[in-house]
Amino acid sequence: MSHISPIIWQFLVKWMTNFALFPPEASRLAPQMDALLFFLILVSLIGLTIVVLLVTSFSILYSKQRHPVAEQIEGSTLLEATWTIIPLGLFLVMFVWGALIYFRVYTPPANAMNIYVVGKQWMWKAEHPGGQHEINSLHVPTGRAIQLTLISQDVFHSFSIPAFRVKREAIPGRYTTVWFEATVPGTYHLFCTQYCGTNHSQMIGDIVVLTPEDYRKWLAGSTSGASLAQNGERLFASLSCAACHNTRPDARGPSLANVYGAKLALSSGGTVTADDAYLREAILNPSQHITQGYAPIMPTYQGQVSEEGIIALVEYIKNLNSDYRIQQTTNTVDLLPESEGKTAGQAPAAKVPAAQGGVKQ
Amino acid sequence: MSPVNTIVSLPDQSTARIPRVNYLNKENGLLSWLLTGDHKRIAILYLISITFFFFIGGALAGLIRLELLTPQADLMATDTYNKVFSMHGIIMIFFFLVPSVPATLGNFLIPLMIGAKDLALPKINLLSWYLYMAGGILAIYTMATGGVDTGWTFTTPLSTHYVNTNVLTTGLAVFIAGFSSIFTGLNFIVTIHKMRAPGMTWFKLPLFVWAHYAASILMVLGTPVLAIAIVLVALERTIGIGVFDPTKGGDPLLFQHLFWFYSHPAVYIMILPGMGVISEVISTFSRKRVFGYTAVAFSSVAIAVFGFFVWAHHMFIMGVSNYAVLVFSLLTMLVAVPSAIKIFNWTFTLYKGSITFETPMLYAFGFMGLFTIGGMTGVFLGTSGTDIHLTETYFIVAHFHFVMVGGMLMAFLAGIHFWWPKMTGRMYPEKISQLAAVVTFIGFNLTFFPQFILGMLGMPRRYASYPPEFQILNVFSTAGASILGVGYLLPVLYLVWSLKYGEIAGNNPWQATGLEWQIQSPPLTENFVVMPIMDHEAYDYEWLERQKVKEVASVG
Amino acid sequence: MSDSSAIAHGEQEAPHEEHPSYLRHHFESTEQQADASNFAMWLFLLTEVMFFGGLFTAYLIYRNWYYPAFVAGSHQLSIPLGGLNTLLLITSSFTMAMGVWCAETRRKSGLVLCLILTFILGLGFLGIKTIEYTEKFEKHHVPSWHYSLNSFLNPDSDKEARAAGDQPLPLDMARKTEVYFSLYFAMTGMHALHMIIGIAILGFMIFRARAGAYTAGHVTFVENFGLYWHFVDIIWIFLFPLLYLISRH
Amino acid sequence: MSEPREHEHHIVSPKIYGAILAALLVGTALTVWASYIDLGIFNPIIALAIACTKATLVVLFFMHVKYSTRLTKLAVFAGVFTFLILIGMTLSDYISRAWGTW
Repeated sequence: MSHISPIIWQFLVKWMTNFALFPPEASRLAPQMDALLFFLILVSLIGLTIVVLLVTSFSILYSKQRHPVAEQIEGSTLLEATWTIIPLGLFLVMFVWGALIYFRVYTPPANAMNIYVVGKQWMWKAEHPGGQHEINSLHVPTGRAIQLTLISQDVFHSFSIPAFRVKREAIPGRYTTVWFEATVPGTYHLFCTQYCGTNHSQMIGDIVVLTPEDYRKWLAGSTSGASLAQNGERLFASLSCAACHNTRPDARGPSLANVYGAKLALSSGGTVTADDAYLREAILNPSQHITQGYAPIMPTYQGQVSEEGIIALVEYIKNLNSDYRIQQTTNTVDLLPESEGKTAGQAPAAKVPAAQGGVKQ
Repeated sequence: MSPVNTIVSLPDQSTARIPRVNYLNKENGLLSWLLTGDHKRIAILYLISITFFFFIGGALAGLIRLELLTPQADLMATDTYNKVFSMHGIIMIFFFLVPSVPATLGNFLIPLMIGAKDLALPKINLLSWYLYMAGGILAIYTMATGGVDTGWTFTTPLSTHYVNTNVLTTGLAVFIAGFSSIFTGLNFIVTIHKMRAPGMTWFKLPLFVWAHYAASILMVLGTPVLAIAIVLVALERTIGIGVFDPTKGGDPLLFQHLFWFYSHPAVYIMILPGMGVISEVISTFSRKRVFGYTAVAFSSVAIAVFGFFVWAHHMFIMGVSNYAVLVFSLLTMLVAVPSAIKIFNWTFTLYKGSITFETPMLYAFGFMGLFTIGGMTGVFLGTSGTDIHLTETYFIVAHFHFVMVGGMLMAFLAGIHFWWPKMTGRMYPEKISQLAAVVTFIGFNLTFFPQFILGMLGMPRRYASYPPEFQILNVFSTAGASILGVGYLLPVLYLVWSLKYGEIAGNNPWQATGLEWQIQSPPLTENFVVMPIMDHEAYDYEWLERQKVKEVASVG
Repeated sequence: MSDSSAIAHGEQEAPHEEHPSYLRHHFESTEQQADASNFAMWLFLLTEVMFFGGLFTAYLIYRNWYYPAFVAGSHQLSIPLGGLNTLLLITSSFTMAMGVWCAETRRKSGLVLCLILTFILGLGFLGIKTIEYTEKFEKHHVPSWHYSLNSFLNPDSDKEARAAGDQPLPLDMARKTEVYFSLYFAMTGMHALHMIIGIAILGFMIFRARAGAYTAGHVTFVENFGLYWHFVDIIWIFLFPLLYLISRH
Repeated sequence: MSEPREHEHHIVSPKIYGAILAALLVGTALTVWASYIDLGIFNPIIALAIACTKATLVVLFFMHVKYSTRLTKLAVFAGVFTFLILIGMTLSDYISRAWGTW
């Protein structure tokens, strides 16, 4: 709808946001969601107006004073077909339009920067790939597709950022993902929207959207020394994973280099793409995920590694994939604190393809 | 003769008397009520108990609104607030909305409308009231002894492992109330199939009966799935079986599948009987046959059938597969169509009618407006894309209150006023009740419309405290709630008053065509002295005119 | 005031002959009454179908997810006991059907005999179920009740698992047997609960049948109870292969 | 009053009951026997097919549905139908979850 008149659109949204009737639009997706929302509101208003107008005018025209004797009418197939088919058509338009947006929100672009979020009663813990931890807040740069990989440690939570129009349930025992690309720097609400017990209403936080320069500064200022993958590497060593998962020819387990994103043939038949969810499952329930050609000897690590530990392991294994590492590096190089000097000049140029990558207007 | 702006025709008040023998005074004493098999007396028992639970739930709603007056959790602690909204939901849904119209008006009217002496299974009917009371008392008891803070949805694993409140007893209360609802529905289906008077074919049934038939199907087939889900939650909580427990390999989403398999059709259980009431009221006060009777009748059945196919739209963001989201979103769009058909058919029933504006009609107009808004906002949530932004916020809260309170409660009040003369033999006072209808409408909109905006802004539901910028809309909402409270208290007062001082209504104060209006008010215990024969269509006002002419002729 | 005969063309009921004592006032004929209560019973059975439907859904999902655990769990059950129970229940269904026939043809002693047989067969079923449950309890196969994975991690140490030739399950899969036994106890437990209720009603019916209550032409109660009993039988007909007979080769 | 009854109350003869009992017993034996043979994917299918046949026999004869009104048959059908919706639509989610995101 925004193509009809950008000026009116801007005016409408700004005005409504200003009067606290509408949340600010701070992500690339928000205007697309709002276009559908305004379409729905428009259809509703028209529908409501038709009903109210008809009821009012009939009430006046055919009140008992004016129209003492009713005329019996059986019905009208034509009319009834009209108000069956028109709403049906409109609903189908909404369905298709809504489904398109739904896909967009839950299909992260391949080059998105991944941040892990763990929900627990009653806080959000965010793990940046660079090893930065945050509780109840999330710092993100503008102009960059950010993918969140969510999991809950206990009950259902829901990670909601109204200003970005995104929301995703954090489920116990399973990764879910959502992505966004922030456009306007500022501080926005983060809510847990799924009722999760006593302090549900305190499970809130701030989404801090920074310009790439500020984000770089923030990253540099809050680093914990080791990146997430490095933590994972340490854990990988302390759990002796490398005893089996190595590159020796007599290795008892498959090598994990380049395993992320690969299509694996399973010993139970069938193939599977090794994504985050698969890696997590393979650590916790290995016997259901045996790669073809290997014996089912891997023990389960359920109860031995925390969700954060698993995240570190998953990130480590992902970083063993050279494609992934290269892609993430090129993708985020201008954001890395140490690269400030050399990429400051070319950052805007590098940003454009990344920004255009995910979303087609 | 009669005033031009009303259809009410009452007998001469100086000579009129309540019939000497009727179901109310046939037998006396508390025991004659508690052991009755008479569907009309059971309906009255239900009416009293449902009103009681409505005001308990309403008081809890008042507490919620008061707490939300300020952004901080200052009136009560957050866990108290959680218990209050959980009990509000549980009581309102399982002990008010589900049984409201079916168990009171349906119980009273279905046998009368189809020309039967009673429901097919009077003892089961009484049993269902006792089950309802047992469940209700248990729910009140759990509330008094600490309450429950899972929300009415009992979401696992919160309800099984992470709260230490009275989940078991509340679950048991809901379980018992569920069986009460199953027995009511079962009784209606059997009655409508087997007890119709001669000549009462399916397409001569009042639409009220059709709507109850559709709702009963949902009660019978949906409720047991809720029962087994609750049993599994209870087993998981007590002995720790692992069906929903993610740490043991269970899937917590499975609980939601089972829960919503009932709880989505349950909203149709709640709204369909209300739609039945609206059909009767609109037809009577516009003196016209319902526009497209067949379409309205079949749309009820269509809603009931499609109602079983859409439950996962409550779970779009919860991690169901994206393919399932597509399917369920599409089916949700289909189930929205019959509701749209109904709204337009009612609207066109007014066309070329002869409309008067007594209280039931005002409530019916209120229903049409509010239900249209409630239904359209439902489409916002059935559209998978916008659901992401709007679900689990106050938009949801506003949406289902528009449907349930704006729709069902309006319909319930319309029905209570409409059939009050039949139930008691006396009229309610017209002016004050019209005022109550208007007050309710205004209060309702003031309460719940701001919540749509709150939801758009992203305010999550079930929050005891909230960011301060949402306060102004919450203040509006709380202010509206106080007006709404007055709107609901008024009917109780004047309806009780009318039991003694109301005008004598006579058989057919509204000049309506249903069989229930052709007998005395209040009816005899056995309803019909002679077996009625249905020899005219439903809503045949010309037949009614001919009847009057005949009566005059025979008297003259 | 006019009385309730306001419908001018109501037809005066034919002065009816003596009603049978069991015809309730609001029915026009015994046939209508029998029809109505029979239909009501069927509707009640529909709710029972949906009640068990939730359990079957859960079963199907987890069986697909954790097939090896379901196989190993199933091997812990005894086919002879389960098969015997199936025989008992099917036979009791037959005696119940014969009971209904006796009631329809007004054979009082035959009806009492059939009901007593059904009663005994039902008790036998529950007795065997108790033996099975006790065994599970002793082997710590009751979920959460000091649940033991021993039979699945070391099948050689376990009589049933050895007999079935089970391979040791990996730990993560062995843990999923708890899901199997959760469903086993939930499903057979709900079924047994229905049996207990049925047997209680049977006991009551035997007394009434001896007093001749069901052989005077009014057989609805026996018929409806028969429907209930057959339904419980049908549930078991599905439970037996689903729980006992997973991959026995 | 009600739908005209299609049949007078039909009394099933004990002979039929006996035959059904025999069929059910044979079915039980068959299902146990079949479970000991390795048929791969067909094992559960055969087990369920036998169970469904047995259940159908019980419904048709022990429960007299074969001789009942259309209404009773419709009720049985409605129960099975809703049961299949519950299972089918729930499984549709679980099956398609394994297909991955898109």
